[in-house]
Amino acid sequence: MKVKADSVKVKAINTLFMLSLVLLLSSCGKVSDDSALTKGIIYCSEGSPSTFNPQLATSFITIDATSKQLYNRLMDFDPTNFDKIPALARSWHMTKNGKLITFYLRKDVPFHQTDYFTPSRNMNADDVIFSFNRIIDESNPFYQSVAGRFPFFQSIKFSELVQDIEKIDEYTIRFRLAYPQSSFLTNLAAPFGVILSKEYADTLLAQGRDLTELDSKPIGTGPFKYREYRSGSLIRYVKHENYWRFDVQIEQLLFNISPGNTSRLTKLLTHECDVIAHPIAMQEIASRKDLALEEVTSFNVAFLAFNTQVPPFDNPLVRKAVAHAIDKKAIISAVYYDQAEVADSLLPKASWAYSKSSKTIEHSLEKARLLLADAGLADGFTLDIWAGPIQRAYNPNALKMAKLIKADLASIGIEVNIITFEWATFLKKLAKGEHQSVLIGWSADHPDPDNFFSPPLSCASLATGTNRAMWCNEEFDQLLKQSLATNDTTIRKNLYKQAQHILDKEIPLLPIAYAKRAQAKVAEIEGDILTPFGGISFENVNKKALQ
Amino acid sequence: MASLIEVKDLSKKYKIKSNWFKQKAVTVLHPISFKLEAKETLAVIGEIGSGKSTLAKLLVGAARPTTGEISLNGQHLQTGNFKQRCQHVRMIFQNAADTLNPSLTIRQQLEEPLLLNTRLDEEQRNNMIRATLQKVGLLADHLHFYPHMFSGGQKQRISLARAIILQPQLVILDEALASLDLSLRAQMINLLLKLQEQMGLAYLLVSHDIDVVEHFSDKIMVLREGKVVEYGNTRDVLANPKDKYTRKLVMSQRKTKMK
Amino acid sequence: MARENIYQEEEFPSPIKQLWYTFKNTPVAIIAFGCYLFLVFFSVFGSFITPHDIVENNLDKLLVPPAWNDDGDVSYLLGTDDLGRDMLSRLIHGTSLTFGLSFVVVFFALAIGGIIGSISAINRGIKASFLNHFLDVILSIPSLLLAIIIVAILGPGLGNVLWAIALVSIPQFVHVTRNAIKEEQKKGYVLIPILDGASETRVLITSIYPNIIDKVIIQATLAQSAAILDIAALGFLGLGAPIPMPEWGSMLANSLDLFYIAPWTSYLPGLAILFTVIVTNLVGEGLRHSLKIQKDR
Amino acid sequence: MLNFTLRRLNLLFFTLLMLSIVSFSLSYFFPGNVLVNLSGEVNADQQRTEQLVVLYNMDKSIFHQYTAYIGQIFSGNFGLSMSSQMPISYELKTFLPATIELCLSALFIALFFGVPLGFIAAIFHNKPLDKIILTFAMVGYSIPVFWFALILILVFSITLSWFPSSGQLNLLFEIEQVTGFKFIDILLSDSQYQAQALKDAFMHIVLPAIAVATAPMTIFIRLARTSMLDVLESNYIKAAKAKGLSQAHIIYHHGIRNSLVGIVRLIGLHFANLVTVAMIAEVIFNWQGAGSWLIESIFARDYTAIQGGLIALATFTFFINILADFLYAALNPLERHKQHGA
Repeated sequence: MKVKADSVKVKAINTLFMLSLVLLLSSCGKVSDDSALTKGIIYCSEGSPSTFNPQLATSFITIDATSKQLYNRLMDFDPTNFDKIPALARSWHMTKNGKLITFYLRKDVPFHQTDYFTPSRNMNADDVIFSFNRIIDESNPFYQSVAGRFPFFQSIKFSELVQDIEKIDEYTIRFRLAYPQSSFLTNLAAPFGVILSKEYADTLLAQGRDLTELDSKPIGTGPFKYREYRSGSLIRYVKHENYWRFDVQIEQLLFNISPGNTSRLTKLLTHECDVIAHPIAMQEIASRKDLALEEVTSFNVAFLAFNTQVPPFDNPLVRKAVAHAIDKKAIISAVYYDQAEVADSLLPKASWAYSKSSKTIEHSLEKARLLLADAGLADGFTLDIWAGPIQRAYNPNALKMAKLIKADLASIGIEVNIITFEWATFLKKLAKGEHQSVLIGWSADHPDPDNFFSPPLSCASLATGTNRAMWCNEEFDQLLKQSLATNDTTIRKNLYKQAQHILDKEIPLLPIAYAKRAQAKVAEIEGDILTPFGGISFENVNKKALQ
Repeated sequence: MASLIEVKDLSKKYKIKSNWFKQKAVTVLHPISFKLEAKETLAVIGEIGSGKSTLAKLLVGAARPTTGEISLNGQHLQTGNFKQRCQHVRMIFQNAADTLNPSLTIRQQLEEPLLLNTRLDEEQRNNMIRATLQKVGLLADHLHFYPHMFSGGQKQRISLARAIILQPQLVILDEALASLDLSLRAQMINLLLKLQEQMGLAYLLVSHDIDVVEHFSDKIMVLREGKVVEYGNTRDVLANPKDKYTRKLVMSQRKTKMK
Repeated sequence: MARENIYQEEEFPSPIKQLWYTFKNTPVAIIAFGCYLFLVFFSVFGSFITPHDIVENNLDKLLVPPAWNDDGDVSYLLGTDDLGRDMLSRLIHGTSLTFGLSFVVVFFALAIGGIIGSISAINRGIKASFLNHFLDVILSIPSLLLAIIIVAILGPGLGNVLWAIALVSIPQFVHVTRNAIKEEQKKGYVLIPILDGASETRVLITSIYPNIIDKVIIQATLAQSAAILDIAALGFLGLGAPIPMPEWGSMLANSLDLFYIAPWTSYLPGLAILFTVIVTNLVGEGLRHSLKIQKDR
Repeated sequence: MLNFTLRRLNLLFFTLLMLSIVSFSLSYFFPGNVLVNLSGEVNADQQRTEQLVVLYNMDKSIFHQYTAYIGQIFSGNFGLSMSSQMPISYELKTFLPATIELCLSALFIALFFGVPLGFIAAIFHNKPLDKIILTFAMVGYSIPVFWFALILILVFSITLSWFPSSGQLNLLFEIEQVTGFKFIDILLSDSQYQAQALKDAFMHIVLPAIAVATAPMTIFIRLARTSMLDVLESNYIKAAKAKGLSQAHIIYHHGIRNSLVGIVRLIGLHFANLVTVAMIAEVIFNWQGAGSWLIESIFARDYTAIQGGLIALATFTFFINILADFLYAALNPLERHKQHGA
């Protein structure tokens, strides 16, 4: 009997073995042959969004994931000349004194229909007014549901600036400003100025649902609508069938959250990702026929910010000494593999306000030593440099940059400790000003030069926590304000030049590099994904069928 | 004058756990008493489980007696005090190979009791070890050998050397000769007798081999189920076994021999 | 007594020495042992013989491929990494971290585990049965997981990793020592020194230890190969050695971004780990094999 | 059998007790507030904090705190993850099945290939084939899994494009998560692409499973080889040979059967090892399992998640351990009467 049982077992095992062999052999084709997979695009992003509403966002990861996929703004930027072009607003008009701005809205813009909300009407003036009122009206329940945290709008003092928003008719609204601000329209066109659905907000209120659902289960007018989010893993968007601009080509848009640079590259090479953010090994990608690189002039700058409120960097001499000791060229080649330019100002060269700084800080160890001696620190000291653990648009590898700087500073007798935390903790601690110095940077939200000065260095930004130098200079702030008050670009350019002079003298932060932003994708993907501001957009993208 | 060894009412019970709650006591040795003089040999015989090995263990101190006491030259031997006892009472075990530490040299193993029980310096110890080796018929060269390099008979001699190195008065031979073949056994017996003569040793011989007992011992004690069934001069007892059990024992041995 | 003349050899091999003779005659084992000594040498003197500085950046020599490559440079035999540091020097220096520290870790684990094991072997009863259960529990938790947990408590860093791995290896040594001692205690020779009046500790040290040392050493080689893998794994996960240190696991992790540009920066540290672990395992395997031959004789 | 079961359950109980004590005391070892470490509720307001104090008996003695903690664990409340503020039990429910799926597949591969290879090595004892298999086992045992995984990806994903390099399923397949076990979820789903998805999931598990299986497989090779050698040299096999049974027959009907019984017992012991390897492999293959989740939690200093992960993974390995013991006892009646514990 036993023998029989055995042979049955053996037969079973044999069958299993054959079965798995057949399965193995039969399945050696590429996965992308499957029809289910040709109508969707997988984008491998570098991190999880913190919210699904760009109004609340601080990080570019969130902007990338939400702003242009789920929403529209009143205006967009022209990708070639960075001018404002119509979007949800057909046209607009600004009075001479710059205080009254009227927007004429489109009438044919439907909102997303999902399993958690069904819209009954198209977008109208109420939605636009609601979207901005929630930011300025402290009594609005949706102001309270996020405790009034709108970092971008706070940094530009939006609620002080906007006195009220008036509904002229169903499709016309008017902003009344307290004082003229040249960057106002640009700010509205920035990725943060998205239009939400008032009807959805009212539904949430009426049904007594959690009000934060407005920001976590988004309803917008954009080309894709929200389907599913698994924290740290994926975001699933599906096509918005009634998108007002045109018929969207792809059925599904997936954000596969893959923080590792290498793992993203690997997935691109194996075609598990159709598009990846922040590619490395560009030469390898460029050399392969099945892949394509997309590059865009990016408005960003990487810098070393000194905490000017605590020693030793409360002393400008020390800041200058360190600035002289750092070899930026070496950094460009070792960290960026020459995919960047040496930065001599906070403003990138592509900005119209850029003018070559008169006193560039050259790499000179002697000057650095002299300055240190002047500061009474000739014997050297120990210093913390914080470096973030993840890749950013402006800095592919902050830790490596820190290592290079460590070596540079060692030669003038400064011993450097490199400190890093997990990214969320890192930002939290930075905002509290616990650092001595930090390697960080700025990517522009919009092309106005103010965006490079106000958020990282104005006194107001000390409160909103984007001022990494913890620096506040009355004269500098005044110049920024004057520049915002006028629309004359020549005057503004001159004012920014003066502001730059103050920075050259004070060096609250040391600009290091302007990085180029690139995106790598498989060759079947057609259409531009990168936009110069506000990250990425899949609106115009299509996936060719394989030949 | 007191006898060399005097045993009074010595007995041993084991407690056996039959299950979690009950305990059973098993008596392996009922109270016995006897005396032994210098240069005398007492043979203890009996079947397996008769208590003869227990008796040997009690005498050498490897087991605790339930009742009774042992005195040596009139002096009471405390249980558990090995240092006191081992200078006078030593034991050789049945399987010599098993009782030699395979990782230590002969010298190290012979030195151990000296280190523990004497105040000799190194040279004196060395001399002592050499002398003892010679007494048991081994060479000084063997000092640095390891146990695995010796034959069974030689291992038995090493055990003997270890037993007599402290110049004891009583040596217990627990079936010490059983594993040797006939000629080696004869050699060993002769050696033992010679040492008894030289050093004035008393032997307690635990055995089931009537021939050896007859040849070797002065007195005999027959044990059965922990009780003494016969005790007296060897010749008398063997010539005229009173107890049925002894008779059977003697007869069975003799029979196998005659075959 | 003429037979005694057989033993005229000059040497009287102890069992440990015999083990060595058998070991020596196994070619694979002795080659592995040679490599092992080589590694020990590198861990002790590695920092003196490295051809280049291991932390100094050399920006003229970024990502030089190994010398056998067309673009290679003979003075950088195994190429350089993304900061222009010589791979060979870093690998040699790393020996003292990955391999050398595993040695230290195992030594401490052995010492502590041996002591605990010995104590528990002597003490029977409740304490021992508690220890039994405790060991069962500890041994049922994956060692790396345990090490990771300990690192989570103590915080990342090489020192903490070493403590963690040592702590994790201790139970194995307790287990092995205790079982080996218990096995020896059943043997006849243990009774003899007790009858001689030796204390239990003395019996343990002079009589039992010489007989179990081989088992403990074999366990030590096993523990060391596991320790190397654990140190490297924790380094790889970024929980171990800090950034500039050339610990192989963290070198591998740091070079992942270069995997496609400069593959040698990733496969060399990996090969180093593989080589070291194989060598350690082969030495252990050789010992086990020799012991088995010896037992069978 | 009853006695055997009781003994095993006793061990299980003791283990869980120890584990819970360790995990409970971790809250005290970890830096920061004990209550926060226990509950994971970082943003609790005054009122909620008071509720938590009552819930965890924080105002009473350590012993009461411990019993409260145990009570919470048994009611399935492991606290909230400090970083995501989701319940740990929910995260475990999401991530643990993936780990189990990977571990079991790897165990299957390890046994399926390891045991026969071991047998073959034993049958060709001391012949070249034996040596080759042994060499393979030595290398497999020594290779660091994180490196091996990279090489597998390089060869099979990038160069040959045979298998995908990461994840459990192409994300474009929209499969609802029900059990967490991908294969089961796919079968349960009403997706029109079920067959494709199933094939895709299979393709995804191949490389990680091989990476995880290699080290345990080499152990099984050696175990199988040793036990087969033992069996072949044992007396009853010699007797069988003397009876004139053929070599093949003996190996087939006696050798394999008897060595398998021995191997089953050791599966449990080596499973812990397998889980460890799986943790690292999960990180490299982006496998959304408990291992990679746990390692992320360590980076995020998410102490509640570390505690929960510890309990879950250890219980899982121990459960498999005991399962293997029972299986062994069922196969081998003699074992039931032997003393355990050593």
